[in-house]
Amino acid sequence: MSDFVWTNSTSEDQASMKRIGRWLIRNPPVFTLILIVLVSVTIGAIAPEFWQVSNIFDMARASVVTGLFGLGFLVILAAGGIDLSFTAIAALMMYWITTAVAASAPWMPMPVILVIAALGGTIIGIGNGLLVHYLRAPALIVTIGTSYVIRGFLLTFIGTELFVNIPLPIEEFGKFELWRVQTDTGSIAILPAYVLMLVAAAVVTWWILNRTLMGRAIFAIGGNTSIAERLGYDARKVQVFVFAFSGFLAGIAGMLHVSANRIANPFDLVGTELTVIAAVVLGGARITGGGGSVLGTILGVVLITLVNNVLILAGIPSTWQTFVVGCFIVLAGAVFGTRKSA
Amino acid sequence: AADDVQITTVVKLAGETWFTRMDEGVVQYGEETDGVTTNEIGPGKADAAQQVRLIEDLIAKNVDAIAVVPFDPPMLEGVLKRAMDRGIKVMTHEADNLKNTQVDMEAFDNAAFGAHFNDQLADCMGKKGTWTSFVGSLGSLTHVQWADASAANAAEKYPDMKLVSPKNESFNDANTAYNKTKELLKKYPDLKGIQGGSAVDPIGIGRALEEAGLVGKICVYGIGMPNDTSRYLKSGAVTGISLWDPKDAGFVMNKIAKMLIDGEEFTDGMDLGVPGYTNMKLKKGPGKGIIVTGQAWIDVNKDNLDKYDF
Amino acid sequence: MDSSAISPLMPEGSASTAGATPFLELSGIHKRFAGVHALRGVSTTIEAGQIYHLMGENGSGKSTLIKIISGAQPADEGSILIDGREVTSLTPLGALSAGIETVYQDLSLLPNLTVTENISLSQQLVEAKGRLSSQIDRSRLDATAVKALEAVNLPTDPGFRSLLVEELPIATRQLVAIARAIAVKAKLVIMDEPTSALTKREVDNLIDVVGQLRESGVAVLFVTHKLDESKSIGGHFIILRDGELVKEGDIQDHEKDELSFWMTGRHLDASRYRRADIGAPGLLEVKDLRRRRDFADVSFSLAKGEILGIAGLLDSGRNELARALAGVTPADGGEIRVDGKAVALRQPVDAIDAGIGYVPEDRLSEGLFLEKPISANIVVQILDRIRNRLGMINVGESRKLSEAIAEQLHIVAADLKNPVQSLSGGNQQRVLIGRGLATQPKLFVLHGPTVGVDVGSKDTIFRIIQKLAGEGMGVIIVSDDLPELLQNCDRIMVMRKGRIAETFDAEEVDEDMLYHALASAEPSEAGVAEAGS
Amino acid sequence: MDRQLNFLVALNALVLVAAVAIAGQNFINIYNLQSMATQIPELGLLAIGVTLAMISGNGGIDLSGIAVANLAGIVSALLVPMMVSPDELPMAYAFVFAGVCLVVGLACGLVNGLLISRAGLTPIIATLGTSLAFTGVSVVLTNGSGVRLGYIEPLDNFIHTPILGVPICFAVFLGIAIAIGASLRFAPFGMRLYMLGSNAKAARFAGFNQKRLLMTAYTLSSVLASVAGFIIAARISSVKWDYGTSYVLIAILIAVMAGVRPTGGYGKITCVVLSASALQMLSSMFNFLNISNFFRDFAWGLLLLIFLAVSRFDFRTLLSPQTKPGG
Ligand SMILES: Nc1ncnc2c1ncn2[C@@H]1O[C@H](COP(=O)(O)OP(=O)(O)OP(=O)(O)O)[C@@H](O)[C@H]1O
Ligand SMILES: Nc1ncnc2c1ncn2[C@@H]1O[C@H](COP(=O)(O)OP(=O)(O)OP(=O)(O)O)[C@@H](O)[C@H]1O
Ligand SMILES: [Mg+2]
Ligand SMILES: [Mg+2]
Repeated sequence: MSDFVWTNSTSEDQASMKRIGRWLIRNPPVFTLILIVLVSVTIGAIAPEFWQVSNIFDMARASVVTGLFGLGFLVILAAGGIDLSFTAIAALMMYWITTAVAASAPWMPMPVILVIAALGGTIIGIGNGLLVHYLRAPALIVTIGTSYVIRGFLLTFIGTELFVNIPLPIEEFGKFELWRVQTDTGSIAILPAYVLMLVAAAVVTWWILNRTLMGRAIFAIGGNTSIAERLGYDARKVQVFVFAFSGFLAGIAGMLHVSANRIANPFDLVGTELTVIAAVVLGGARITGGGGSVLGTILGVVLITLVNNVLILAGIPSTWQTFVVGCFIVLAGAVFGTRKSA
Repeated sequence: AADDVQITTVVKLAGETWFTRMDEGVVQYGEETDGVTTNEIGPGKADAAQQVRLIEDLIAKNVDAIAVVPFDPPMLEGVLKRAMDRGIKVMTHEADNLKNTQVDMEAFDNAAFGAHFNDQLADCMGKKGTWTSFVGSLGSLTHVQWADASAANAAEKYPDMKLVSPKNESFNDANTAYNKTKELLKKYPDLKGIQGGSAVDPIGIGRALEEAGLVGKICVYGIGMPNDTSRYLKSGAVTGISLWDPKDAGFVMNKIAKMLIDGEEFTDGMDLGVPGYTNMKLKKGPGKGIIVTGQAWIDVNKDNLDKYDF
Repeated sequence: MDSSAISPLMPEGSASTAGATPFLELSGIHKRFAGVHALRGVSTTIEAGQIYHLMGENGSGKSTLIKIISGAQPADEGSILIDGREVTSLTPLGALSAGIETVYQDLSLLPNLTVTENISLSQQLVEAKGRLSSQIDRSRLDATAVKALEAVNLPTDPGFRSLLVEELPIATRQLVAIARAIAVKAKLVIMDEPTSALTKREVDNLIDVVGQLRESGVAVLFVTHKLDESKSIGGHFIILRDGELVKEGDIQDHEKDELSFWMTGRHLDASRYRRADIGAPGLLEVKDLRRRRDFADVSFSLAKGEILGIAGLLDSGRNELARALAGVTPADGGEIRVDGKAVALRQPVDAIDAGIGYVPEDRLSEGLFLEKPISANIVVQILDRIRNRLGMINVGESRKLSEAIAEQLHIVAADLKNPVQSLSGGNQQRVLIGRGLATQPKLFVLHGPTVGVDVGSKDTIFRIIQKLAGEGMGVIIVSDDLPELLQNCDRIMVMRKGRIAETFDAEEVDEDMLYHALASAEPSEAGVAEAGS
Repeated sequence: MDRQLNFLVALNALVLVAAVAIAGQNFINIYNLQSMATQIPELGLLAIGVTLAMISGNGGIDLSGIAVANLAGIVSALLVPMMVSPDELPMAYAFVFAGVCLVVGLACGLVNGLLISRAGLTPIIATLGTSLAFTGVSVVLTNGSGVRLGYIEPLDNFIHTPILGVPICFAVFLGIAIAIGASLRFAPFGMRLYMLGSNAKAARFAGFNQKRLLMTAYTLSSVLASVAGFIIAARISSVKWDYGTSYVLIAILIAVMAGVRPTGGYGKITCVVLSASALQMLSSMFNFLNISNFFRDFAWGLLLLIFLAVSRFDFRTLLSPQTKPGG
């Protein structure tokens, strides 16, 4: 029987090399972590201000919206799809709900608003999922279509103007403090409570992906749709779920965006898709589907936020930012390049 | 009516508060003036390519005059030249470096405007301390002119004011302005003054200062829209804003376009019938066209905020 | 394999069920596709603890039938009774929960999930009735996997269980797929050509496992083209022809040629085709060819008009040797001479230039461009030869050439512009041979030329091979189908552990001797890893 | 699959008729036709680039087109005036400008090609990364501002002076499209590319030089993008790093509307050209009617979705009853 046993017949050395290699491939977040440490140490050496509490707080704050998008995108990517419409969904929810609430129910408490936004996002997401499923076209193409529709709808029918008259509950929510630190220079640094939303979303996403049949079904469909269908996984359910989940998170992200910024700009958010994709890919998710982890995604988001936020500190002209991110993506692609040689 | 002359105003970005206000002036001019139909269009994305395409189609459509607020003036040289070659009248706003225009209208002298910002800031800061400036983007000519004039003014009049990291780009986005401000606060803890560039900069800067508990400790001036900025003016996070009313600008742009169509002559000191544009200064532009300049700026602060509802 | 090892007639297990309702009853099943009436009223029964062999020519409807049984496709007409109860609209999940587990040719494994997940998730999915919101019971997942892995003689340690399936060799995957069937406590396991990618020894192991399944009352349905194998396993046969069930019965009661007559409707000659007519020697000289970890010390020669068979188990290096001769996975060292001229085969195009034609093993994934026209598939390797002065493909010549080849190889197609996927398996295989032929090779390496090809088409392909050899071409057939080798070759080389173990004159060897040579443990235990380095 | 062609021809005719009906005769006066013709090439070239990448299969896509175009324009605009004076030798300037653009396009294409064919990066990741990197280089080179070329007669003529009524740049675009279309349809390169896209493994077994094919496809795509960069520079007589940020998606939209299969192996250049022209006419029509740009986006998206939905149904029976199935 021994021929059927999986054996590693190579020598000790090669075996351990192979093991490390395989371990790295199966644990891509390690690479992301290494990059984060490298960037942090370098910038910290150039500019000691980097290690200020306020800077850490700012990074956390800046990660929230990207992080929520990233988690949604991860789930879609794991199921083998790609979504370009989540920012449009978030922008629509953000602007529509904010203006509507301000006009007719400015007293509405934030939790209710969040639920409405999440529901709205979910509904649009379900639409996305159904379209992707029934049109049998690549999700990339379908969501390019829906993102145009959603954004066109927002700007044609809802409004285009910067809206500053944010209802109080929304504004208060963004100001709610988790932690406040007085710095030596007299200014204060605040860690807003809404960063907990990202933590919660990460935990929920992790739980769904790893502890429910849906999670495994997502990876199954992402690995090989036709086989998964044969095994009894319902591809339609999975596709609808992942897009609905992404819409759900996008709706919440949109409201958090308003809450944090205290303005609702309908032109915001759209255009950040590529950054989100970059973050998720830097976190080691397979762009071809069927792979990826919550931890990796969060690390990817941190890395991108790092690069986007600390260049002034490091004295690097912000003109270099785009270039650096681009190179990181190529690097990540090369490291995680699991494209099977045909 | 169908045989009306058609004047189309092309703005940087459709739907933005500033240009929605401008649209009011555009529409008003069209309604008040017989034989003229006016409208305002703009790209859905802040993208020079789309602005070029819009103008291409206007040329094909053969409108009588185009009034443009260029997203990035040099990008429009070619297409505006073609418009003029086809006999379409071309006037521009906020583009005094543009060669291919017949008339460029500036609401005021940009250098003076920049210096005015700096004087206000110096007053507030007690004529000393570190300060910095923002621009929408390095490509936004007027923003750069204000920032440069302001720096020159400080260098000349206020030796104790130290300019650091000048001309930060906000890309016309309040959130970018917010993030940049926070970074600047970390890098320069002794910052005492900030000058905004684009109309949304004070919003972002104001929020950053509120969050850092620095309201009243740092002076902020810049251009902005009264309604958008009101809360930060009230809280004191933004000390004051200056601006020209886009509605008036839109009205005047179309009036100038109509004058071009009618072949009227432009004279130094002419009166365009709108406050701030009653004594237009006239000078030669970089191309064949002329530049006409008004004195249309207004200063808005906590105290006179109520007078401006836009 | 001694047929008595697994008796086709169940002594005790079946007694209890024989009189009772059968596990599965199909009656009057019809299935139509656009223009094709794939199944025409098929009725049969499957009883617990029995082994069935579903046989028939390519396109006779076998795959369609099992797709219907497993819920992958609905039947147009007819009824399906499971345990005596009629089921309407069978879904994959419904079939699974009824105890029908299907192992398709691709094994239906999820490459990016772990061994444990592949084995045990189905069970929990079935228990949850497909509701994806259910939570996974991790510890039970492991327990189930351990038990199932034990049953198929695979390791059960966590290290193995957490491997991704894509990291496993094919034979192991096959067993993992069966382990899944055990885990869901399947009552009927369907395997679509389970052995086509396996070697003899792996097949034996599979048969062992299947025997255990059957003993525990599970019915097994094989879809297969390998009559010999089926006979050695024993059980019932079900023969489809043109979508109709033409015959069923006990496989031991009938001879091979009888079975193939029912499948094809004609009599096939199973005797040796070969009329040895070997020409000048030295067409191909291979000396000390080696490839790290795959094979070493390979030396042999081939004469014009000679047909050489290469047999070996999956890990014997035969596949790698074939691919090295085709330049697909180049050798590391050694010498290859064609017509006395040394050639370096670093990539497939080198082999083509050297006059070596190659028909890959897996026609669907390695060979054909399925949605492209038949003619394009034929000329694709000789594009540079049929260019006109402008560097463009000469359309007329391309058509003439592919028509000539189609005629020569009896490719039955309505129009050569139709996509190659519209052809049956046998015809598809002939298109591949035609492609190689178009390069006008001096010698031909046929890698599993009749895998998944029905007996009728096989016959045609053999005749083509003989004819080519007769015209002076050298042919190398790499295959694990021993009768095929015996029927066609002049000499048969047996590879073991990356080396040529023995070479037989085909006239003087029989199947048993070949089996023995394949599976023998001798000679060198030294392993190729070091020999190759 | 000729129904794709029929569909696009019908769509073009429909849009044209609708535009004349709604927007008036002005729509088909020679000036507007020429104006539309001068606007098609840049997007058309980028869409052809995307098409080549998609045909090559394995998730092929090129997101870096506009980044390459802008970089090519910027490098030329900065470099060429140092070599040739635009005032003294305008013709030489124009040619050197074009030459430098092509060289930059070639270099970018080689980078993309190497990353995808040698380093084995997934195309979407590779070109996403390089598109940011190329844009980054553009930003760094220009410090974020635009670079003005000034009025250079040969460049302006290239765009706007028609020969026999056809703007030169459009004629060049058609020439390029025909050349690429022909080499896809009739040359071994094209046949191999289609085959590669339909089954990469079989392509390797059949002895194709897979790496060189991918290399060629992606390099060609970037070279086309650099031609687009030249046309952009000539048309608006200046260059900037963020010109045409919306082009990435529009180019994909054009390709998909042209029936190019995103999974590889199928796509026709004729259809891409027709798809680009349909979109251009539609867009011009909207501008003629003063329809807001936002509504146009809305219509774009809807059109794409409707098109995807429609292509799910078999229209052969409607459009050409005689066409044999599978033909
Ligand atoms: N999805 C489909 N669409 C159209 N025709 C199909 C489809 N599936 C099968 N067919 C046709 O139905 C018939 C039966 O096919 P089936 O796959 O069942 O044959 P098979 O016996 O499995 O052949 P093979 O030995 O090659 O596996 C064939 O003519 C085939 O072309
Ligand atoms: N979707 C389809 N449309 C048309 N014909 C199909 C389709 N799917 C399968 N067929 C045809 O059905 C027949 C059998 O297909 P199948 O998938 O069973 O492969 P196969 O012939 O069984 O291959 P193998 O013998 O190696 O298993 C082939 O002739 C194939 O062309
Ligand atoms: Mg079959
Ligand atoms: Mg089969």
